[in-house]
Amino acid sequence: MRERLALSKPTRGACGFTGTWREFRPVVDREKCNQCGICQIHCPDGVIDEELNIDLDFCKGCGVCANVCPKKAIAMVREEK
Amino acid sequence: MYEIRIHSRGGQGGVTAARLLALAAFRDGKYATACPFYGAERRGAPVVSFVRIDDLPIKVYSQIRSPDMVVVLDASVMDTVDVLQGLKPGGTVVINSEKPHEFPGFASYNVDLTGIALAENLAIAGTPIVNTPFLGAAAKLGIVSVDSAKQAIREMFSDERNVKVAEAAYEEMVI
Amino acid sequence: MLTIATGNKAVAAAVKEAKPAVVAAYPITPQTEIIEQIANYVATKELDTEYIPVESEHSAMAACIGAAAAGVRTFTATSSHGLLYMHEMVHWAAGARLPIVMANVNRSLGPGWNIWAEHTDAFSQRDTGWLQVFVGTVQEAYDATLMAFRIAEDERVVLPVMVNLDGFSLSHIMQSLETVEIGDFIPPHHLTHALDVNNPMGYGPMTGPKDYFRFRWDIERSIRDARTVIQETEEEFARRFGRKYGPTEDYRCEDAEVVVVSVGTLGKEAEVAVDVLRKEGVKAGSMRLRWFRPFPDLDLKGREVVVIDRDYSFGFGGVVAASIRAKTGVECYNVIAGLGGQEVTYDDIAEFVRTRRIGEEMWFGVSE
Amino acid sequence: MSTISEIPKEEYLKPCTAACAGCSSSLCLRYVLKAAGPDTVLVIPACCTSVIQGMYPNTAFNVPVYNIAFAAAAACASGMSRAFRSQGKKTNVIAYAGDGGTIDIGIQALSGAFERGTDFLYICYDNEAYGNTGMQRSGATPLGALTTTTPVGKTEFKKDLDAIVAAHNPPYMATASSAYPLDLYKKVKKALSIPGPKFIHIMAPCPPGWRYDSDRTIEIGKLAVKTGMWVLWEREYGKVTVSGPSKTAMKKPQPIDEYIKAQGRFKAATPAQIAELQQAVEQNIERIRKEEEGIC
Repeated sequence: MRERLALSKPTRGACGFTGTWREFRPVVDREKCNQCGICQIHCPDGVIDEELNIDLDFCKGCGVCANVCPKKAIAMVREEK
Repeated sequence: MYEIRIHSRGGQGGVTAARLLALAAFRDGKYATACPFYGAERRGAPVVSFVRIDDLPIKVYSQIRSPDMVVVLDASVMDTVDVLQGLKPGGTVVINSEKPHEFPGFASYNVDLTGIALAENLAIAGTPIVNTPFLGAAAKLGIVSVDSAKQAIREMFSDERNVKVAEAAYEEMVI
Repeated sequence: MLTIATGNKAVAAAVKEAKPAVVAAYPITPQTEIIEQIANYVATKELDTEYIPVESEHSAMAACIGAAAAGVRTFTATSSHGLLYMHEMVHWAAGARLPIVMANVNRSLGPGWNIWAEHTDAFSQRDTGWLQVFVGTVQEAYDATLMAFRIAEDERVVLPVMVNLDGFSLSHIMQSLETVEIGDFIPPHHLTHALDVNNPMGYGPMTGPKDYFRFRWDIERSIRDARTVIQETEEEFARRFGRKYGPTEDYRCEDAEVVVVSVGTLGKEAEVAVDVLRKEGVKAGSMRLRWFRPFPDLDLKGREVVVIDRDYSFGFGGVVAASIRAKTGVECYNVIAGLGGQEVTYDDIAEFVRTRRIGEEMWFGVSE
Repeated sequence: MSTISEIPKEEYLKPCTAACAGCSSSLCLRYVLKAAGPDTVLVIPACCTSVIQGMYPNTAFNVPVYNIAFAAAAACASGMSRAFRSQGKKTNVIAYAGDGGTIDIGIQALSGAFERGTDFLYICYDNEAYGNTGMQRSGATPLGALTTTTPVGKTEFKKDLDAIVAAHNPPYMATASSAYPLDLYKKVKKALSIPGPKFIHIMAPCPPGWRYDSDRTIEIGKLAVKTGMWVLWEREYGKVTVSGPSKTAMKKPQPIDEYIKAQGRFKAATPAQIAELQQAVEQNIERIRKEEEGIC
């Protein structure tokens, strides 16, 4: 059947590996982290999972997680490029 | 082709008169078109509408220039409009009026459609309905059959008084 | 059933038979009677449709687009400024490949305000990807509207169709009308790309030049295929209901040395002009252009052609004349007539033919 | 306030959208879609979201998205909703539009859809300018803010969209903020449980447009609420209730200075304009308080 209209399909990585946009990488200090999940709630891109692992393939390095962390357990570390 | 021009005022139902007449002619088995000339009419302004009746399909859409018959549903429009304009020599004039009007060279008929409507208390928003009684007059002149005139009225109106006024006009008009 | 009806009522009666699930519309003179009649059908339960009385024509087409995308049959009607106000969405409907059917009651454009017949409104939408048909009688308004649904929804087309009828001279005239029971003439509606929550997709997202170009080409390919679909549909309609239509309506053209080409009700009036001319010994014929998009192949070679345009493309010429010149290479006498409801009688048309000057343009009643 | 545990774990945005780093709109969409679930169609007019879903042939959004022209979201959603209902489907129809597409070019369609009682949810995510095209002024841009078309700062106040929508007396309308995603989740949930036209107006800070560092997106949103620049409330069948975060803020709002100073877009705002903004905030708080008390 002919494709009549631009119909896009849901795809992981639809907009590429946005992790490459990053200037600063979030690094979690597991000692300080109390697993409250506030970072996970506020991540604009939803790249922090239930175990609070950050998917660096897609994390854009916005730093929201570090900013909202009540324990200051996330540091934004400059990417070496 | 028989061509009729109807003069009335906005709100008097002249367009509906044309439609009723066309429908009746159509029920007689003829071809007919009813064609209002629409402007930005408002209640009270003079308006015209047209009816064409023929035994063959009608392909003409333009306005009627030289009608066989002119119908004047409101005699007062004659003050400002030349209702005889283009009327064929020997053509017919039908006027809604209590009194006869003379037009040399034309056959003139009058019938008090307004009075007939008022006798039946047939009015919309205070305006007497003159188009359904007119169909009785048209039938009297043989433009359409009486049966088709009544059928056309019943197809467009549920109030049986509309048929009654047509019958009354048929009886009253002298030819 | 045989009855008598206006062009507007005929369109509404066809819509009742086609049973769209959604009708979204906004009133405008002289189209209003169509949507009033549909609203009546809905009120009396003669038509089971979702009637959406929108706040503008832009929204009328947008609502039809939303409804059609959800997979249902849709209809709207407009005219003149309404058509122009929805122009953006007219493009969108075709681009989104939605088989919407729209009646457009042809009317002129302001200023000055003028409510009478003219074709410039419809021709200004000719590049939108819609199929456009122009009708000449009340019966044809009904028949073309019915066929429009089947043509639009055909899998080979999947494009919207605009049925055009002349304001007042056809929309408000009463003529005989034979309504039909369509049975399965219009197959059940099925849109292969209807919204499906079980198969989520992005509809019409940002698209790069290469793919965009491909989708544009598919519109063109489909509108070319539509010629076949139109022909099949009109033949099937003739088989079932006895009335035959084609890309043009030709009258006494076989041996005609001069052919009058026109659109809409002028095309019927032109047939009377042809009869008048024939009596004078002029071998005249009339060709009423019905389909404007896709533009039909016209056989005009070796004849003198008089084109009456009830429209104008400023700085260029009559749209129909220009199209004929471009498509057939045949020169013509281009008469611009009937703009804003100007009266054009069969006598006038006969005179255009008698005084024809091939290669020239004449504005009837304005330029000598 | 909802708790984290009741929020569905499903994500309907696949990693990753093309949104700017720190974009609050994609954060909002995460919660809108969590609340709405998979039986949902998003209707999206021209706005940032037309771009951030990704380019053909791929999309990051895992619900059907219907892209439509700028002015047409509410009307398109109107037709879609009626079509779904005519087919017996309960599918949520959510128009998700920016402030320009809502407050400016789309307001006629919005008004019509609400007047007709369309069964749908209209969400305006408001970043107070035409963000997608590089920050031009919109009717939602606040007094004093720099945009590319207000190079010395906007000289007019933000249009009161909520008053316009409220004039249609919808069964449910609310304001929300990307800084309070759980509050947003709860409001979308409630809105979708009510038949008829619903409206949610989300304040959505924009790092490049408002000129602040992307990590401060939540902080800026919270500052807006704490200063009273943005008040969170719900209006259910005419009854106004101030939402939790604004209850506290309304008792003793912080001066707006901190909110203003945090953003580069206000750097040309004059002290007089800031005073006017402060005054407007106080009047607005007072008005909402009275509405909540049923006084007006």
